[in-house]
This record gives sequence, structure tokens and C-alpha cells, in this order.
Amino acid sequence: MDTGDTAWILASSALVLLMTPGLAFFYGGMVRSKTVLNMMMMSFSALAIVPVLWVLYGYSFAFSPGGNQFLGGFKRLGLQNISVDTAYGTIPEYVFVGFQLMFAIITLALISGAIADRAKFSAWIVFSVVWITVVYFPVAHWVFDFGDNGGWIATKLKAVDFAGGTAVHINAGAAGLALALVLGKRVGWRRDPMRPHNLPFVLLGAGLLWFGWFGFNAGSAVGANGLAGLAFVNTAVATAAAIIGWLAVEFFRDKKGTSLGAASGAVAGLVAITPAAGALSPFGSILLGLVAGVLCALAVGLKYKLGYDDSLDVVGVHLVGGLVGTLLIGLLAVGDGLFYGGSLDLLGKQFVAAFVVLAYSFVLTYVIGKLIDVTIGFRVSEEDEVTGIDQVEHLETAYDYAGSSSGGSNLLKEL
Amino acid sequence: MDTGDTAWILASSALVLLMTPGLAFFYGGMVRSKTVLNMMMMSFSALAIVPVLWVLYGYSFAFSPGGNQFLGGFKRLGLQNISVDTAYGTIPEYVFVGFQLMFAIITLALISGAIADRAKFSAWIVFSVVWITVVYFPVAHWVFDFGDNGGWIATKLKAVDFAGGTAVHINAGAAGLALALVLGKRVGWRRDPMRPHNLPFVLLGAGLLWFGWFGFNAGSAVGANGLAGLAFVNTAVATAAAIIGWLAVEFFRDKKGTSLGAASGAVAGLVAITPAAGALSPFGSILLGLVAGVLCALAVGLKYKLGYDDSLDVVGVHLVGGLVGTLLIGLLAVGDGLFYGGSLDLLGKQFVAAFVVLAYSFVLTYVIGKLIDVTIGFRVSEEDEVTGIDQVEHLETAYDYAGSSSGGSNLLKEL
Amino acid sequence: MDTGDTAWILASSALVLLMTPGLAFFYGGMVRSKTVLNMMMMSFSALAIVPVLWVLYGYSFAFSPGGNQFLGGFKRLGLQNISVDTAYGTIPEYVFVGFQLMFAIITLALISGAIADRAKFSAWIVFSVVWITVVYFPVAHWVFDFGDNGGWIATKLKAVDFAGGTAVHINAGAAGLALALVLGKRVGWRRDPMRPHNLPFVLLGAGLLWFGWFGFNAGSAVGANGLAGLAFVNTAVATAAAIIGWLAVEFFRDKKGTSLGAASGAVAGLVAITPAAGALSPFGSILLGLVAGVLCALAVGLKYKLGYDDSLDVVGVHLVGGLVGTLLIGLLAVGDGLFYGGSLDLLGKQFVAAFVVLAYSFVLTYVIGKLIDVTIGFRVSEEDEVTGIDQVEHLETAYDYAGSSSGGSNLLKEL
Amino acid sequence: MKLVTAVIKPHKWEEVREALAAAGVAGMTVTEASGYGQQKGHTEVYRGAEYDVSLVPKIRLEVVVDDADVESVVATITSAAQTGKIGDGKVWVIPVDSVVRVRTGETDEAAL
Amino acid sequence: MKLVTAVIKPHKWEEVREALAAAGVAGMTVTEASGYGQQKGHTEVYRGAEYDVSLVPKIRLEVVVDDADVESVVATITSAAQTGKIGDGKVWVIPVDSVVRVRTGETDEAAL
Amino acid sequence: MKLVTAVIKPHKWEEVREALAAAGVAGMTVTEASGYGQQKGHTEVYRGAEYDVSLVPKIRLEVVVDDADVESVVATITSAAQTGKIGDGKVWVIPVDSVVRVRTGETDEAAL
Ligand SMILES: Nc1ncnc2c1ncn2[C@@H]1O[C@H](COP(=O)(O)OP(=O)(O)O)[C@@H](O)[C@H]1O
Ligand SMILES: Nc1ncnc2c1ncn2[C@@H]1O[C@H](COP(=O)(O)OP(=O)(O)O)[C@@H](O)[C@H]1O
Ligand SMILES: Nc1ncnc2c1ncn2[C@@H]1O[C@H](COP(=O)(O)OP(=O)(O)O)[C@@H](O)[C@H]1O
Repeated sequence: MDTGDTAWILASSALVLLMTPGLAFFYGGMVRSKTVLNMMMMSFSALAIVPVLWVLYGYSFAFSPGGNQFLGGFKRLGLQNISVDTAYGTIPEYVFVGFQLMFAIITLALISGAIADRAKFSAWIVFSVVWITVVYFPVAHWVFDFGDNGGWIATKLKAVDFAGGTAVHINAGAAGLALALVLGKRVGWRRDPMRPHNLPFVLLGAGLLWFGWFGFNAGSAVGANGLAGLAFVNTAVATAAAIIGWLAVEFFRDKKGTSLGAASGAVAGLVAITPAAGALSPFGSILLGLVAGVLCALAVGLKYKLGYDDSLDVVGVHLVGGLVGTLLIGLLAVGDGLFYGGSLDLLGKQFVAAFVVLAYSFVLTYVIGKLIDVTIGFRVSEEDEVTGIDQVEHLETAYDYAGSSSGGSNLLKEL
Repeated sequence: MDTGDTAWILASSALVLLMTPGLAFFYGGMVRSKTVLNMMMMSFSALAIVPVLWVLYGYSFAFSPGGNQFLGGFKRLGLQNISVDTAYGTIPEYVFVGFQLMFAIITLALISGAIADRAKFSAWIVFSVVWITVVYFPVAHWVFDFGDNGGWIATKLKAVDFAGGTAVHINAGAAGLALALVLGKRVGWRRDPMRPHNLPFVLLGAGLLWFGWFGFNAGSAVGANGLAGLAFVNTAVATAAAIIGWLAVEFFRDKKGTSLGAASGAVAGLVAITPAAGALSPFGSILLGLVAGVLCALAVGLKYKLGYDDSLDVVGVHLVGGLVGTLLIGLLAVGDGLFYGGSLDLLGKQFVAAFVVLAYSFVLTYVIGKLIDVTIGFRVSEEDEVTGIDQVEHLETAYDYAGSSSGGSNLLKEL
Repeated sequence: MDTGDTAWILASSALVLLMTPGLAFFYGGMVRSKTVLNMMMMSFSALAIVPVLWVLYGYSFAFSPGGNQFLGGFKRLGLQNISVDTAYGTIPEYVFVGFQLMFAIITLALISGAIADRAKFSAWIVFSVVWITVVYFPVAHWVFDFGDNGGWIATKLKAVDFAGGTAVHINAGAAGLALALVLGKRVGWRRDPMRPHNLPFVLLGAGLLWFGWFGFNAGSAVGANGLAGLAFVNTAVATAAAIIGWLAVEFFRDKKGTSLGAASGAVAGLVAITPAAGALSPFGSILLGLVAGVLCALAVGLKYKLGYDDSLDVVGVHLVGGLVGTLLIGLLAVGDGLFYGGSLDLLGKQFVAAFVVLAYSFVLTYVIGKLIDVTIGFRVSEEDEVTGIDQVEHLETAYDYAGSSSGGSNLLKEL
Repeated sequence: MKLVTAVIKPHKWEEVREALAAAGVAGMTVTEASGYGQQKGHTEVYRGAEYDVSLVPKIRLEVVVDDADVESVVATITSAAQTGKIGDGKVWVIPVDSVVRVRTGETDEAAL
Repeated sequence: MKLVTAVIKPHKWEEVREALAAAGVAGMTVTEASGYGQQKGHTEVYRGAEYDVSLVPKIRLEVVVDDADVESVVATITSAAQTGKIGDGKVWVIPVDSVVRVRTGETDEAAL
Repeated sequence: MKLVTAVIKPHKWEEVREALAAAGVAGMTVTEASGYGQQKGHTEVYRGAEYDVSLVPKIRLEVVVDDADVESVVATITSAAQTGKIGDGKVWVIPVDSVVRVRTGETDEAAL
């Protein structure tokens, strides 16, 4: 085991952990002040649920030896058969367990943006447990397990997905679309103003995501080496180019660039470079970022044309960004990309990986969502939604700037 | 010296540094808008005072060779006798100096939650200097100095405290209780509404604490190795389980789970796993987290029953969480815990360590607090407290959303 | 290549990346609520523009072999001739590329504090592209390129600048002064209240800057070693001492210490220790921090005396702090500083480095600013400035706490 | 002239504004307010401590109108703001001695 | 009917509300306000620049009442809000022509 | 006595306050408000969706004055708040039956 590699993956794991609180702010700032806590709670509940399941069986289903190309084995249930001396490549396996855990958490949390302001919290919890088990753990195995009996995408198809364009972003994006369809539109969608209540929070969230994403992407080299360095530089420059791409669309359309556009462009670029960070040159990453920025900026308008309320654009940013990144590898990968004289072969593999994950996630999520909806119900009542989900589902309101001067509240009863 | 170990402890030190600003937000969001700056200043002042004292004599008192089991020696006064080539285990001693400094800062800052909204800032400063010197530096020596002439808890009693359940959390919790008793209740306690003015800030603080805590716990392996990996995984899963525990109490009592509960549960879990992160299995960490979440959720109600105004629950979260973690090691430690067929021996040691630190900290803090109170006075006047301590003690107010449109303010005089 | 060194510089690069969003909050909290988004966008746009230019030619101009002492060569244009196996010292060159990129981003962003609330966003973009090319890339070469054909300050003059007191802080401070003069005063300056609209954001920004700065300074050892440890400890203690220095000025003048003062003191200390972090003892760093805190606290009043509207005190904090740090090295450097029995030689070199960078940056920035002002115009109209630049230049407002209850807004048209 | 003050539910504001505009009312002044009445508040819980929040958010409109228009304006607001559930609010009318338009100094009817 | 408007100190709101409820007043409308008067504001300091903040926070209550109740309501508010220190506020009474309850269209006394 | 209510542009508040103070008005109550009128709002854009923000920020002043002072107070406010551009606001005057100073119980003229 290499202490340098271990040090970097420990640091990367912490960085990726921070992405989920970051996402809570990115999403939370975008909703109305009466629903911000519920939005954040969907992220924080992912931080509560996933680690426990990961230890119990998730890591085993995704990475245990002894499985097949579709699912891992049972040797790691309850993290058995791992000690502080067990290695995974050049790092302790516990470190790898921690690193991969963080990917599972954020993937689940990403979905919540599609169903802002209207999901029963209890239904979200049930959904979380089922979805992470039935959808995420298998897909993570397909994409991230390179061992003997590893996943089919990683070891058979050999599509390129450096840090999770398919398993994380296409997966979450497709799931978000399915849930948005299951839950339906918010009351007052396209009539009432639903503008972000706190844009600095959106920028804070974008900043924390960005920071954490260096652990996500450069950490996916699973070592402190030149490949990690390349992924780092590619991540920085693709993100930058995607902001430029997104703001260019805005300048063209509205004559001005918005801060929400800059934050969204950054995330779009980070999404798109995720699968490609180890395969492109920095110059190729600029191209990829520009394309992702432009396409995602256009794609967030799709929901109005097609009529689904993907509230915070999980589809427009994560599904579209994930597709852009995954597919452009077929063109831009140094060596075997089409633009580098490669054949159509790689592009074909990328298509297969992208669309199988998309279809698997969409179909299963839709089914899970529907089952929850017809049994315990997925949505709060219309009256509760108008009142504000924070107050109804969490018995809280986010802000009280006036303090006691607002009068109106009174300590009734203590614990 | 090992560059990988050094890299991880450097990163960990930065992570732990961030916990104090994180705490400022965790605490600051919980108070009323008229006192948020003072609350944050108590954390930021710890960041100002402790490093200077640490360099001058604190590190020496805690870790210098040449002392006894109760206090370190004088060879490191002013950080003498250290060069860039001095090693502490596999890392440069300067790196160890930086890492341990961060623990001293956050411990002091934690106490401030017990005395929100009512302490004179000058009295807090005096308290800080005295407390860190008289209470923290010796206790850190007892618990963290494993060298020749190391501390009695570390080298004689050999109780298990991986990252500071006693020296940090029980210590701060007991001190918080003592100060809450010295200062007395806030004006209007249990009558006026004193709800959190900004719950997203509380969640931000929780997120930053969480993130930094991976440096705190996994960094306490003082190397980039499998033990750090285990501590990392245990920290993630115990925190998750504690959120579940806390929210379960809320669901049982109120039928809903709150975001403040989730944030509090996370911190409770982080506190409880602190001493235990290297000694438990991930499965044991789930149990520990659940217990900590449930007990701390109940413990925050104690203050209403017993009648002390521990404003932000330093006792309910840090003292109780620290005790839960320290004592459960006696049951759950892999190898010698009671549940693993060990004897009562370990549990006994844990009790001794926990209660000696508790008593030492409580008694000395009470005395220091009283001395300050009868000399310069620890509390602001009732009128100032009602007006809001920010305005009175810092000549500032936290927010001005209306900007110049609020009228009412006017530039009088420049510097 | 050393994986431990690589791990630390990867982590440091991520830390320094976070400083720019941190700065967005440090600055954004200080302006009025009607201009916070524009303030933040000046930082975020730096994150968008600089990486692309860095990859295209910036890195080459600063660090490519084959140049002269004033400018790097062309061998690294488009990051050519680098592979994952190319080393820079003990780390992959890609990692060094990423690390140094972050310095370029933050330096540009720092300048924006001098021209808050009044610069056309398009003009800022043009300025950014020109300034980073004409001013930053050459100066970075002078100071940071220690190679054959390295920069004149690094290799000929051999002035000490550990992490960028000249290239970053004096450079940004001088540029800020020049731009403040070019743009002129805000409408209503010294008449209308222009107090910070959100001090917790300022403290958040300070906290994130502080955290990231450990990557900035300790990362500048370009390895995980004792020097990094020394820089780390010096950074912590100088910052602490500078807060004490700043608050001491306030206590002396106003009888109270402010949270804005604490945040400003922290940044002043971080600035001052930047060039000196590797050259001083921890004890020397306390002195340096105290001096920086006191002088910067006094220096922020200069603008009222001299009549330039350096809105957020880029001059008072970064230029003055950078000068304090750079020059005090001449006195306090262990070994060859005046107080350690050294000659005036070092102090002389420090003077030359500081003032050449100051003059170069000031003159060129003034010329670039004027050229932009007379061509496309650098300032928004007075009416737009009174209305608020967010609404006019970004078509957004930062906050909507009332949500739909504020009535007043209405969805007109979708994308 | 009269001052019509209406306290309504926030999500009804948009409809009231449109109805008033359709009825020819060209200007009004709006403030955020809180109401106390038959409509109950709600309970919030913070670390186990229950708070009774008795005030509910309201929008408060002021419209100065000609004597002749009072009845129709009141009726317009009343019908646009009505949901039929408790808490719909109140409208009250107060006599006004005079009005001035600040920009021009025009008074009374001309100022509206 | 009359409209009683009271401007009081924020921390007195709870007591005023309870006193009014005890006196049988079932509804009221509340807005946050700032007051300017004999009660002085305070000084704030930002990076050495001193600001004079002249406005002090107040709570503004509006209660529409029957003519018969005016005196008792004014007295109730006055005594509940009194601290005896400068800045306790003002209460003023204005004639009201008519009131409507939006939910039912009931008017005048029945609307209260 | 009369209640003078003025709705003005926010950045004119400071001048109005100074003018009133110079004219001997010692107290007033201020609320943040939003105005709807001839002055147009603006457009905001969030991820490509355009919003029409129709309300513009205003400051709303209330001053209770002696009958004798009404005209001068209205004139003072009007002239201090005037910019000549659309949206300068309105001032209206309402009869007041009585005023009480909460601190002392003094009424009417003595309460001002
Ligand atoms: N006497 C009153 N004076 C002023 N405002 C009142 C009065 N009574 C009620 N209101 C306002 O009207 C709102 C609705 O009143 P409420 O009693 O809850 O329902 P409803 O009017 O439908 O019977 C209250 O929230 C309050 O803002
Ligand atoms: N003429 C006035 N018109 C309207 N409100 C007033 C007037 N005078 C005072 N007020 C309000 O009453 C509050 C208290 O007045 P102040 O003069 O400070 O104290 P006091 O009423 O105790 O003498 C002020 O803050 C303001 O809100
Ligand atoms: N009829 C009205 N009743 C109450 N307030 C009004 C009325 N008409 C206008 N206002 C207020 O006056 C402000 C200015 O009015 P506006 O029509 O925009 O400009 P102007 O008064 O210069 O013609 C509005 O924003 C609103 O707050």
C-alpha cells in the first residue's frame, strides 16, 4: 500500500462527502423560502440512509468478489472480511469503501431536484432505500467494479467512464425524469413565480460542489499520480468552458449573463467532464465544456416544451450533461476517439453504456415511484403544498430575521 | 518521515481548522438574528487567541518532552527545539503542532454554545485565555501525549480515546454546563420565542463540521493507512445512524422529522464516534450512532427539567454524546469490549477517564467563570441583552437586506 | 515522482480553488443586497476565464522552458509537451499546472473588490482577459519560475516570496488602486449608507479563504514535508495575531471589536504571511501578524483621507498587507533577516521586488482600464447604479424571502 | 376620496391586482403583513420545544379612490380575494381629506 | 367603526396580544415598522466608518373596532405596551366608513 | 389632528426626514412597502424563464400632525421627495380622532 495514494483518496473522499451539503445549498437556494428546508433535507437524508445500507450490503452488492457481471457477491456483507490491512490496489480497502460510499450518497441526492416542493418526506425515505438498493448498487457494480467478476460495462463492454458519467449523472438524471413524471407538476407551475429565493446560496452550493468535484474526478485515478493531475486540470478547464458556453447562450438571447447561469454552467461542465476527465487532453476538455455549457443551457427549456416539471433541471443538467460527456468521449478521447483517428467502435460502446443505464434507471425508477404513489402516496396535499412543505413536513420555517420582534410565536411546551 | 502520512495530516489539519468557522454557522444559525455576530465572534476569537498561546506555551504544556503525567515540559516553549527536520513519528513535528492546534481551537469554541446571547465579549476573551491554559492544555497532555512522560490517561490508565471524546467533547460539555450555571438564564428564557433565525446556516455549519470531522477522526490515525480508512468509514456510518436515531425520536414524538434534528443528530453522531473511531467495527459504529442519536435527542430536554439555560445544548450534544462514545467503547471495542467477550476492565478505564475529565473541567470552569463574574462581570446588562448583543458588544447588526432603502442609517464619520 | 508530495499538492490545489468562491462571499457580504450578485460574478467569471487562457497560453507564458527572465517560452502552449509522466520536481507537471492555475484565478478576482457596484460586466470580462495576460502571466513568471531561464525575481534578484506576496497581493492591490481611480467613486459615496448587507457571509468567506489559504501557503512548499509544516503553523499563528492586532485598534478607538474587523484582520494576516510563511519562525510570525493587523486596520481609512473609492479595501488589505509581509521578511527572516544579524541586503531585495511589481501592475492596469473606459466604457450609468447593478447587468435579484407572498412577480415567458 | 385598505391571502394578490387593473385602478401600495384572527397559526418544533406561531402571512393593500368608485373597488377586491375559507381577510374604508401626487403636486382626483 | 393603529415596542407585542384577546378583540393585522422619535437610535461601525442608525424597530398593529369599544381597546393597548421608557409608541384612532369580511361579504359589525 | 401618509422613493427617505426635522416634525413611523402604478417594474430571467416584477420598492411614512400643520407637512414632504420622474409617489391625509402617547398616556396635541 502506498501512503501517498492513500492520503489523496482519503482527502478525495472527504471532498466528495462535502458535495452533498453543497448540493443542498445549490438546490435549496433555487426553491422558494417556504420549501428550502425540505429541499435540503432530501440531501441530508441521503447522508443518513446510504452509509448504513452501504455498510450492511451496498458495498458488497457493488464491489464484493464472488458475484457476476450484473451484481457483486456477498463476501462483503456488513463489511466482513476486510481489515485495516486489506488492500484495494495501492490503498487500504476501507479507504476505497469510504470513497465509493460518497458517490452513492450524492447520486441519490441529485434526484431530489426533480421533485422539489411536493414530495412527502416519508415517501422520499422509502424511495431512497429502495432506489439505492435496486438501481444504484447494481449500476455501480456495472461501471465501477473492474475486478474479476467485475461489472459488464467496466470489464466486458469496456466503455470509458472515468468518474461516473453513467452511474452517477445519467442515472440520477433519468431517475429524476421518471419521478417528475410520477409526481406531476407543482401547484401553480408556469403561473406562480417560482424564482430562486437565495441566489448566493446557489453560488455557495456551486462553489462547494466544484471544490468537492476535484475529489470526485481526480480521486477517481485512485492514486496520487499524473493521471489524477490530468483529471484535475481537465476538470478545471471544462468547467470554465461550460460557464462560458452557458453565458454565451444567455448573452445571445437576453443580452446579459446571469449568476444562476454561471452556477448552472459550472455544474453542467463538471457533469460532462466526469466520465471524460482521464481520457481527454486539456484542449479537448475545453471543447467538451463549451458544448456541454451550450447544450445544457438550451436543454433546461425542454421541460416547458414537453410539459414535465423537472423543478431544478436534473434532466437538463445531469442527464443531458452526462450524455454529452459520455458520448463526446467517443470523439475526443486521446488515442481512440474519432477526432484522433479512432474508429466508431468507442463511440458505439459509449452509446450502449449511456443508453442502457438511462433505460434501466428510468424504467425501474418509474415503477418504484408509481408503487410508492399508489400505496403510501408520494405527494403532499395541494393545501400543504401551497402552505409550504417545510412547515407541514418538518414543522419548521427556515428563517426568522425579525426575531422576537415578529411577535407571533410563543413557546408552548418543551421536550 | 513519510510524505504520504505527512500529506494526509496536513490535509487533516486544514479540515479541522474549517470546523471552527463551521461551528460558527452551526451555532450562529440557531440564535436570534440580533445575536448571531456575537455567537460567531466567540468562535472566531478562539481562532485568534489559541494559536498564539499554542506557539508561546500551549504546545509545550501539552506535548513537550520533559514533563510528567499531568503536564508537559518546557522544552517546546515558543516552539523552540523544533526544526523542519524534527520528526514526530512518521511526520514532521511542525505538522503535528498544526494538527493538534486545531483541536485546542475547536474545543474552546464549542463551549460558547452554552452561553449564547448574554456574555460580555471582553469576559469571554479573558475566560478563553485562562480556560485554554488551565483546563485544555493539561487535559490534552493527559489524553493525547503518548510519549515518555506522556499523559496519565494515554500512558498509565490506557483508556481508549481515539480522537478526543474526553479531551474535546466531555471537556467542552462539562465546561459549558459550568458556564451556563455561572451566567444564569437568558432574559425571557422559556417565555420568549428563541427559535433559530436561519436554519440553512445550521445545516451549512453541520455540513462543514462533518466534512472537517473526517480530518479530526481519520487524521487521528496520524498517518495515511488502513486505520485512517477504518476511522473514516466508522465516522461516516455512525453519523448516519445518529441522524436516524435522532429523527426516530422526533417521528415517534411529533410525527415529523426536523432539519434541526437532522443537523443535531449528525453532530451527536460525530461526537460519539470521535473516541471510538479506531476501535469499533463499522457494524458496531452503526449501533453506537443509533444510541447516541436517540440519547442526545432526549438529553436536549434535560435543561428544561433541571432549569439551566444551556442555550445551544452543549451538554445535551457534546457532554452526553462524548460520554456515550467513551463508555460504549467498553462494550463495543473489537477485541476487548464487553460484547466481544472482553472483561469489565476496559469499561472501567473508560469510566475513569470520562469522569475525571468531566469533574476536572466542570470544577475548574466553574471557578474561573465565577472569578470573572465577580471581578469584571461575565454578563451584559439586561437592557443590552434585550436590545441585542451584536449591536451593543460589536457595534454591528448582521443583516441589512433593505439596503439604503431602509432609510435609517447615515454615514457619520470615517476612520 | 513522490505520491505523498503529489497528494498534498492535489489537495492544496483544490483548497486554493475554493478560495475564489470564498472571496465571492467575503466580498459579496460586504456590499449592499442590490449588488451582491455582481460582486460574486466578478469572482465566478475569473473561475471561467482564467482556466481556459491558462491552458491555451498562460501556463506557457509563466512557466514554459525556453523563455527569458521576463516571460516564459512557447513550449507549453495548449499544454503541449506534457504527459501524465512529465515531472515537475517530485510531482507530475499536470499537478503543478493545476496548482499554479488557482493562483492566477484568485489574483484576478481579488481586484474586483476595488470597483464594487459600478463596473459593466462586459467591461470586466474584457479587462480580465487583458489583465491576466499582460500583467499576471509575466509577473508570475518573474516570481514563481525558478527553472533555467526562470524569472528575474526568482532567479536573479533572489528576493524571498514564498507563496505570492508580490505576484498575488501587491499585484492585485496595485491593480485595484488603479482601477478605483479609473472608475471613480460610487454614486453617493460618503453620503449614502453602504454598510455590509450580510456579515455572516463575510465571515463565511473569511473562513473559506482561511481554510483554502493553508493550501496556498503550505502547498507552496511543493511537497509534503517539514517546510510545509512550518508554513502551515506560521500561517495559523500570523493570522491569529493579525486578528488581535486589528481588534486592538478597534478596541482602542471604539471600545469594542467588530466581526468585520475580525474577518478583515484574518485576511490581512493571511496576506502578510503569504510571502513569509517559509522564512520566519512561528514566533516571528506572531510579530508579523500583529504588525499587519494594526497597519491594515489603519490603512483602510486612507481612502477617506485621499479620496479614492477602493470599495472593499483591496489597497488597505492586500496592497498594504502584501507590502508588510514582503518587507518584514527583510527583518524577520530566520538567518538573513536584519533582526537575526543579517545585512540590509535582503531588505533591499525585498524592496526592489515589491516596488517593481507594484509599479508595473499599477501603470499597466491604469492604462488597460483607461483604454476600456474610453472605448466601450467601464461604468454603468448613474441611474443603473442607483437601481442596483444586479438587476441591470444580470437581470436578477439576490433574495426573495417573501416568495410568492410578495406578489409582484409573474412568469412571462419561458426559454 | 376614500382609502380602501384590504388584508388578503398572499397567493390571492396576483388575482386581486389583475381584477383591480381590469376595473381601472391604476395604482396601489402594498405591504407585507401578518394577521391574527380566526384562522389558526401552526406549530413549529425546534429540538423538541414546541412553538405556537399565531400570526399568518397576509398582504396588505392600500388604494386611494374617488368616492364614486369605492363600492366597486371594494366589491372587486372582495370577489377576487375570496376563497371561502377562514382567513380570507378584511377590507375597510376610511375617509381621505386630500391626496397629492409628489411628482407634479397635482391634488385630489387628479393625483390618482 | 374605528381603526385603532398602535406603534409599540417589539418585545411588548405578546403582552398586547394577550391583553387584547382577554378584552375580546378577536382579530388584528400586524406589520413590522421602524420608528423615529425621541428614542435615539444607535451607532454602528464598519471598518472604522461610523453609521448613525436613527430608526428603531417597532411593531405596528391595526385593529378595526366598534365605536363602543374604542376607548377600552386604546386603554388596553396603552397599558399593556407601557414600559415607562422613551419610545413606548403611539396609538391613534381613525374613523372607518365600512368594513367587509372577504370570506362571507358580511359588513360592518358583523365583519369583525 | 390628521394622519399624513406618504409613499416615496427609498433613496429620498433621508432627505424627507431631514426636511421634516427642519420643519419641526419630531416623530414618524416608517414601513417598507412596494408600489404599483405608472412606474414600470422590470424583467428578471432565471434559467431562461422571464419574470415580470411589477412592484417597485417604496418607503411608506406615517406622521400624525396637528390640523394646523397639515399643509406645511404635506408641502415639505412633497418638495423633499420630488425628483420629477414617474413613481415619485403619493401623499394622502386622513382625519384622526385621537392620539395617545403610550409612555405617559398623554393625548392629542400633547401626545405628538
Ligand atoms: N378587527 C380586525 N382589525 C384588523 N384586521 C383584522 C381584524 N380581524 C381580522 N383581521 C385581519 O383579517 C384576517 C382574517 O381574519 P380571520 O378572522 O382569520 O378570518 P375571516 O376574516 O375569514 O373570518 C386576519 O388575519 C387579520 O389580518
Ligand atoms: N407624529 C408621529 N406620527 C407617527 N408616529 C409617531 C409620531 N411620533 C412618534 N411616532 C412613533 O412613536 C414611536 C415612539 O415615539 P418616541 O418619540 O420615540 O417616544 P415616546 O412616544 O415615548 O415619546 C416612534 O418610534 C414612532 O414610531
Ligand atoms: N391610488 C393609489 N392608492 C395608493 N397608492 C398609490 C395609488 N397610486 C399610486 N400609488 C403609489 O404611488 C406610487 C407612485 O405612483 P406612480 O403611478 O408609479 O407614479 P406617479 O405618482 O409619479 O404618477 C406607486 O408606486 C404606489 O406606491
